[in-house]
Amino acid sequence: ADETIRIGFPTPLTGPFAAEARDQVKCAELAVKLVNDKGGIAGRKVELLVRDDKLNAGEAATRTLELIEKDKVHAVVGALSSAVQLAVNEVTRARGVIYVSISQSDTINEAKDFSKYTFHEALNPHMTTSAVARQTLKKGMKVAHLVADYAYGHEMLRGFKRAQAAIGADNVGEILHPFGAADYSTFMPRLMSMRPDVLCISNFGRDQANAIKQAVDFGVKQQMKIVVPVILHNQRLAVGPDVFEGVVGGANYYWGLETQSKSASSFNTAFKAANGGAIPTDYGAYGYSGVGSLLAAMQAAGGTDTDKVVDALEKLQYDLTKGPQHYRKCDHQSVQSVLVLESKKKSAMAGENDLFAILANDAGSDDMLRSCSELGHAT
Amino acid sequence: MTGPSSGEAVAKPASSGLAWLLDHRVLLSIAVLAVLPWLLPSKALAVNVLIYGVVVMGYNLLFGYTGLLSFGQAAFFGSGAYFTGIAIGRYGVPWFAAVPIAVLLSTCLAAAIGIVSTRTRGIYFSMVTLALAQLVYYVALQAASFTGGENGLRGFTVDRINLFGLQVNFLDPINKYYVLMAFAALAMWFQSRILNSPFGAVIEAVRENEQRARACGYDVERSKLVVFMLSGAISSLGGCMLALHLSIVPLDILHYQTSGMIVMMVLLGGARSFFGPFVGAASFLILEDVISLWTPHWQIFVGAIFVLFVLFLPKGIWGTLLDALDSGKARR
Amino acid sequence: MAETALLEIEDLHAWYGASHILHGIALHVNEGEVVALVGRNGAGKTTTLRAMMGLMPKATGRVSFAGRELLPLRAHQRFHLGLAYVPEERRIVPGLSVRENLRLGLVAAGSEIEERAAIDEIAETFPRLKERLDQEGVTLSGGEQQMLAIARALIAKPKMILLDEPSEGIMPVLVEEMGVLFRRLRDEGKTLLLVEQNVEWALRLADRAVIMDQGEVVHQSSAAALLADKDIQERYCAV
Amino acid sequence: MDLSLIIMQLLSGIALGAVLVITALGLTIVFGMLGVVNFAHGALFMIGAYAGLYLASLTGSFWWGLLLAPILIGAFGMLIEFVLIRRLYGRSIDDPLLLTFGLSYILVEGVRIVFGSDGIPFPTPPQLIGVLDLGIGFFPRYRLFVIMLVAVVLLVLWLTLEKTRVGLIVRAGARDPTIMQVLGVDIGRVWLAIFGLGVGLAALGGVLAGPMRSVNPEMGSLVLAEAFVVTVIGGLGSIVGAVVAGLMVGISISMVALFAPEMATIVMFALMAVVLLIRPQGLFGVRGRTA
Amino acid sequence: MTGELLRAEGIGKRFGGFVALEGITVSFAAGQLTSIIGPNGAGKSTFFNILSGALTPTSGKLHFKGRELNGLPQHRFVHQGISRSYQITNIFPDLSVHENVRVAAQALIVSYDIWRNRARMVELDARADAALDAVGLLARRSGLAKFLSHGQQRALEIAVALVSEPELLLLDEPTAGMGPEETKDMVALLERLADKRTVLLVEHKMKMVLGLSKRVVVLHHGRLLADGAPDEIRSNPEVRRVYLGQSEGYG
Ligand SMILES: Nc1ncnc2c1ncn2[C@@H]1O[C@H](COP(=O)(O)OP(=O)(O)OP(=O)(O)O)[C@@H](O)[C@H]1O
Ligand SMILES: Nc1ncnc2c1ncn2[C@@H]1O[C@H](COP(=O)(O)OP(=O)(O)OP(=O)(O)O)[C@@H](O)[C@H]1O
Ligand SMILES: [Mg+2]
Ligand SMILES: [Mg+2]
Repeated sequence: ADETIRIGFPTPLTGPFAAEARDQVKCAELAVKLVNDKGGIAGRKVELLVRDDKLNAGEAATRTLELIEKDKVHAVVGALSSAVQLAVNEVTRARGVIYVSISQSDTINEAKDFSKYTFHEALNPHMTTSAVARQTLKKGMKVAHLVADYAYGHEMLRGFKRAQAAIGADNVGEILHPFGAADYSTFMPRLMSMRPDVLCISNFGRDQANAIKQAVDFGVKQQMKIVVPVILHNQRLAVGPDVFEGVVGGANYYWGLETQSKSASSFNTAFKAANGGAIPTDYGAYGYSGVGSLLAAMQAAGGTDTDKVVDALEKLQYDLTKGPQHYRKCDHQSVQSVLVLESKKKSAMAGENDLFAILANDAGSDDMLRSCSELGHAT
Repeated sequence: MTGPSSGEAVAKPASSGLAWLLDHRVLLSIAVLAVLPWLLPSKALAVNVLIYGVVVMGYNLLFGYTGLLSFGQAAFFGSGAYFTGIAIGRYGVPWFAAVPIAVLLSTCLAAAIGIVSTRTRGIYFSMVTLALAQLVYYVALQAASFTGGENGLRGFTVDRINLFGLQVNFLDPINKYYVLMAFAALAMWFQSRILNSPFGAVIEAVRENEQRARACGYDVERSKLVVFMLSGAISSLGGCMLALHLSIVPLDILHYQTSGMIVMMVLLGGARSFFGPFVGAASFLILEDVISLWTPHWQIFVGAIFVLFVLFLPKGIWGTLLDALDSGKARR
Repeated sequence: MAETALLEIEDLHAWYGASHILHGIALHVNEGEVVALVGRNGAGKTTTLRAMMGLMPKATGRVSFAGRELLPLRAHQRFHLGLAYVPEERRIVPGLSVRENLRLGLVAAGSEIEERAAIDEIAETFPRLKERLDQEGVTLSGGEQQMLAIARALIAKPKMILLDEPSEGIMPVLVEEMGVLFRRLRDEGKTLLLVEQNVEWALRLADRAVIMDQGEVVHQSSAAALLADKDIQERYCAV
Repeated sequence: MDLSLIIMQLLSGIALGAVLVITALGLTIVFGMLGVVNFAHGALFMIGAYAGLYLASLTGSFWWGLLLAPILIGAFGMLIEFVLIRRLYGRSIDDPLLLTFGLSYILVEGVRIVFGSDGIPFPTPPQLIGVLDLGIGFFPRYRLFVIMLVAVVLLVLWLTLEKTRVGLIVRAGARDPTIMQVLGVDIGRVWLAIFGLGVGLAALGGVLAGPMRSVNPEMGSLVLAEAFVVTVIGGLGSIVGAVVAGLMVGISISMVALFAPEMATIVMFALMAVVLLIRPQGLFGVRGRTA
Repeated sequence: MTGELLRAEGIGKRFGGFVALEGITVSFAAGQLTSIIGPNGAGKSTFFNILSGALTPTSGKLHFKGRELNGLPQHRFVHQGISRSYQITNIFPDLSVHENVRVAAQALIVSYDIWRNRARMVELDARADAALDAVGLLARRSGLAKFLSHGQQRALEIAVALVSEPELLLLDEPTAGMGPEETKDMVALLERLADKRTVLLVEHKMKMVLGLSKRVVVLHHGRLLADGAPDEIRSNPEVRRVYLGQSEGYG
């Protein structure tokens, strides 16, 4: 049939991550456009159906239901938050629809939530924390943690502690803060009194910006280094270079990679061409690689037959933004490199987009991940 | 909200067309709901109208009919959903048993929150319900091993149900709609019963003048608590429906913004009118659906419509419509 | 009339929403006069006073006071012309003490009146209030609240006072004293419009009387004449 | 756990409380005096922060932003009162609440349209950057400044409301506008002034909070919930109550953060529940005046 | 004289430091109309508030039909057979006049029943209309209560108290705000009522009080000043001094 291929794309167009979501949409559309420009898949055009999930799991589930029941999409890609991704997964799993998740999460790889139809393109906490820890921690260093008290934070903390133990750094304390707190000042005196060498702040979005900002206000940076599992492009913009200066964290993508990677450079070029010279961001790149890998698999499967596409995704080797990637068979996690970035000093910035220095780009390998059996999968 | 509700409470002898409509409000409402999925752009939307309609209807009992402006109804909507999900997913309870269990437990929760909050009056009541509901939210966030925390509750998908020996595919949107509609019908019948009952008169008296109601011989505190529980029970049924529908329970369901949305819906439809909650839920959801497809700034329109309603149509869409039908006739 | 009319109402209509309550009231009150306005419950007496004070949602016609047209003015502007009002529901402000409620009578009068002295003076007139200056106003007994409402209206020394059933809930001795007070006020040159259900007392006090029924003025004459009228006596005074 | 840590913790609690007090104050004044529960208070707080930021960058000085933003946003508040809220007096107390609830949506989304949905950095004024060595530990200069400024604002406010005729008019006007008109007060102007003051205080809170947090469209929604809790604990309409409760909440959050940091948000609500169980009208609230 | 219905023993009530009532010991026989008079602020309404359970006395005991009432919540008082009207109008403003009375009538029968149909409880309609008829408001039964004039609302207030057919009816200035004609009707109503039940009446209209009551109790400064037949009271010099004045009361 020459019916168009429809891909559902739920993303939080409204709410605090609207900027990230818009980047994701642009990148996803770019991936679709590149395929359509080359004649589509088996002669069929591809169409992206973007829906606002409002960063709300219930809303996302409803939108996904609509995409499946009314719009009859062939696959779903997207979701930015962990909760939304799990909600979408629940809907697609029950209905046997392919879903490529691009949200950071450990949970979706675990056997309990696993579905044959679900693929996880994004990094997971385990990967990022181990890469960041390897760059920043040394044997005998004292490490303190400020952690958002919910699944994401707990996963990051678990990752850090594991890496820390392997390296031989000492844990001097951890403080769990309420998810979504606006004020972190009350944690600072205690953190300072722990006298660590490194402070790991494991939280996300606004929490990251506020926590770092207030830590800096209290003079934390004079005493210790601040490390985050994922350093966020937009939060760095939100609080400015002075606050972030010297903060180290992991990332899936940074446009500056173009000097080291051919695929990054061609992705940047295509993106700039389509978006008036703007650069793609970390979360934007997920939109590109998520949709891109799915379309590549559909290409290979020669259409949208679900089982064939799943099969193709499992076999797929792709390199879209930063080097070779593939989906691991047991849990469908994308094996990929992790970037470790350091936020630049204002005076060292070459331009307004020159935010980070790349400290490392560790090539992806299975041993960066928790093992299949550890995740509860039969091996 | 303010002003007299015309012709909504006790139906007078069926002398006019309107009175006839009011006498048969449950049947008529069900008839409208039965054709709803064929009128709305998607089945998922229609199911949401059912769900939110029931939640808002329960809330209307509290806010519209008793005049208690709670900002914590999300707690019962959420608890209904969570208890259903936990019963099915964790304890393997069959779905038809999970629903009454969830409603019962939610009613207990309503009793607990009600005991504290109905002691307060006016704006305090709004604030206390808001705060206690937030407390429920944080408890659900913290008790991640039970509730899934921020990730929401998962793992209780109901895909086939057994209806009197008939195996029905519950993933099919039409089947799902009509099964859930049966719940909505039940809730409507129950609400109508309450309103038509002697206790319905007590509710009105308490709303109008607590002190006088007390002097007439009513236990005002107890009555408010009972309304609070009944309202929580009905709203929690909406939560059960949501859990069955989505197969997940998002944590946001407990957030005070959900309560805010419930308040908006009742206002939009018309507080203190029987079918208003469904009209409110439908118009709110359709509006959001349509506008959010068209612009990411849908909130500005929702906000504006809300403001305009408070200013110019305080009785909501349905309430105003009923008034228009009733105009010229003697008020009850 | 020899004297000049301080207040003159012509063809006053007033509405509550769609219900038309006053149907063309015409009456006048001369300077330094006490006029009693009487009539059955629901006749429209309160509505007339409210229209004069600018408290009706809709009112048309002509109401002039001391040569100024009142209807276009807002309620607070009417106060500044020297018009005071004692509402039938008394309207003691909750949360404020008796003293503060009295001070309210002065807040808009500007600084011309010295607060403390004025309160002392009024407290002499109403000794019952003097004892209770620091109690919350709304916890006063019914009669005490009535006195407070009257005192609050008098404290800023208005030209004319509109009183809506001032004797309601007041004990007999005090009703007598109130009569004395009103007469004294009149002697001091104040003008009083007195709405009363205690008709006999009101007529003894008043110079003239106006009877209203169903939103219209049905009778006007001197109070003495009315008091002497057997028929009127029969209908309005006996209990 | 040594004493100096506890003192530092106390100080952070007071600084936290100071911002709470200033925002809660606006809320409580508007409620106490107009009977309006302003759900847009959080949004106006946020707009205050944006206005402060914008004016600071326009004039090149934080201080102008601090001075002008509350005035400007206060004036905007008057406009809101005049155009929207005023029509609702005399209707049920729920109506203004619901209206401002809708309004907050418009304001937040409006800011998103104008300034985007990302956060924007709000630099600390250069004079107040860095920490002050208190002997027992370091404390950010800016937070110390906030504590002092709030203390001054409170004093001025309290003197005007409790000790002047204006204060009496304002307190009475809230409860019975009709009688105030009859007593010659142009109640409309009183309403304008009060609402403007309340909104101005929200904006002041926003500007003050700006350099401590990043500025973003959602920053008000959290503050709103906190401000509500503070007002309810203190007793709606009570200024003293708002101050005491604000500090109480700030310090409890801070102290809880020392022992069970993840409970910091819940403690606020728990505190409220306890207070209301003992005194349903709040610490300084007057019984029976709640609606 | 039939048996004793209500006995108050040493009732006292303080508000903060202020003593509103002190040592009130008085008993009321069944089937009689007794008036309670006294200066403004004497404590009459406070006494009514205590008798109707709205306030709890600081000291003293209440016995009603031999049962002690202390500690009962206010709403139970009605079920014991005590009902009252308020001095300052206290009705359900947004309910119809008829429903105001009907809901009061219902209180004695049922509160929490959600299974019955209230529209079918026609006996309530009949009782409500009878009470409205008694106070002359039947013609306005279907309008909203808040649209009544002040005097009409006063009449409704009484109908609401009346409809629960209490053994003891407490009327706090029932005719305040009523016109002379309405007052006449009210007096007639009270006369009829007094035949059937026990009525305590607070009034300042002396002609009415003296004409209606079998017995008059006088309060002054929170204490019992006098208690006796109308004629005794009228000629009591102390009562004349503090309360009646020269005119012997208008009205
Ligand atoms: N808020 C209102 N809405 C509608 N109608 C009203 C309202 N207030 C009063 N009325 C009606 O207006 C008419 C006149 O009322 P008004 O209060 O002026 O009477 P009044 O002469 O003062 O009576 P009273 O002696 O009982 O105080 C009455 O029939 C009353 O029912
Ligand atoms: N809550 C309260 N706090 C302080 N004092 C109060 C309170 N309630 C009543 N009082 C005082 O108690 C006294 C008795 O009041 P009450 O209302 O019983 O008088 P009353 O005899 O009914 O007078 P009236 O004939 O004027 O209605 C009054 O002086 C009043 O001010
Ligand atoms: Mg009147
Ligand atoms: Mg009294």
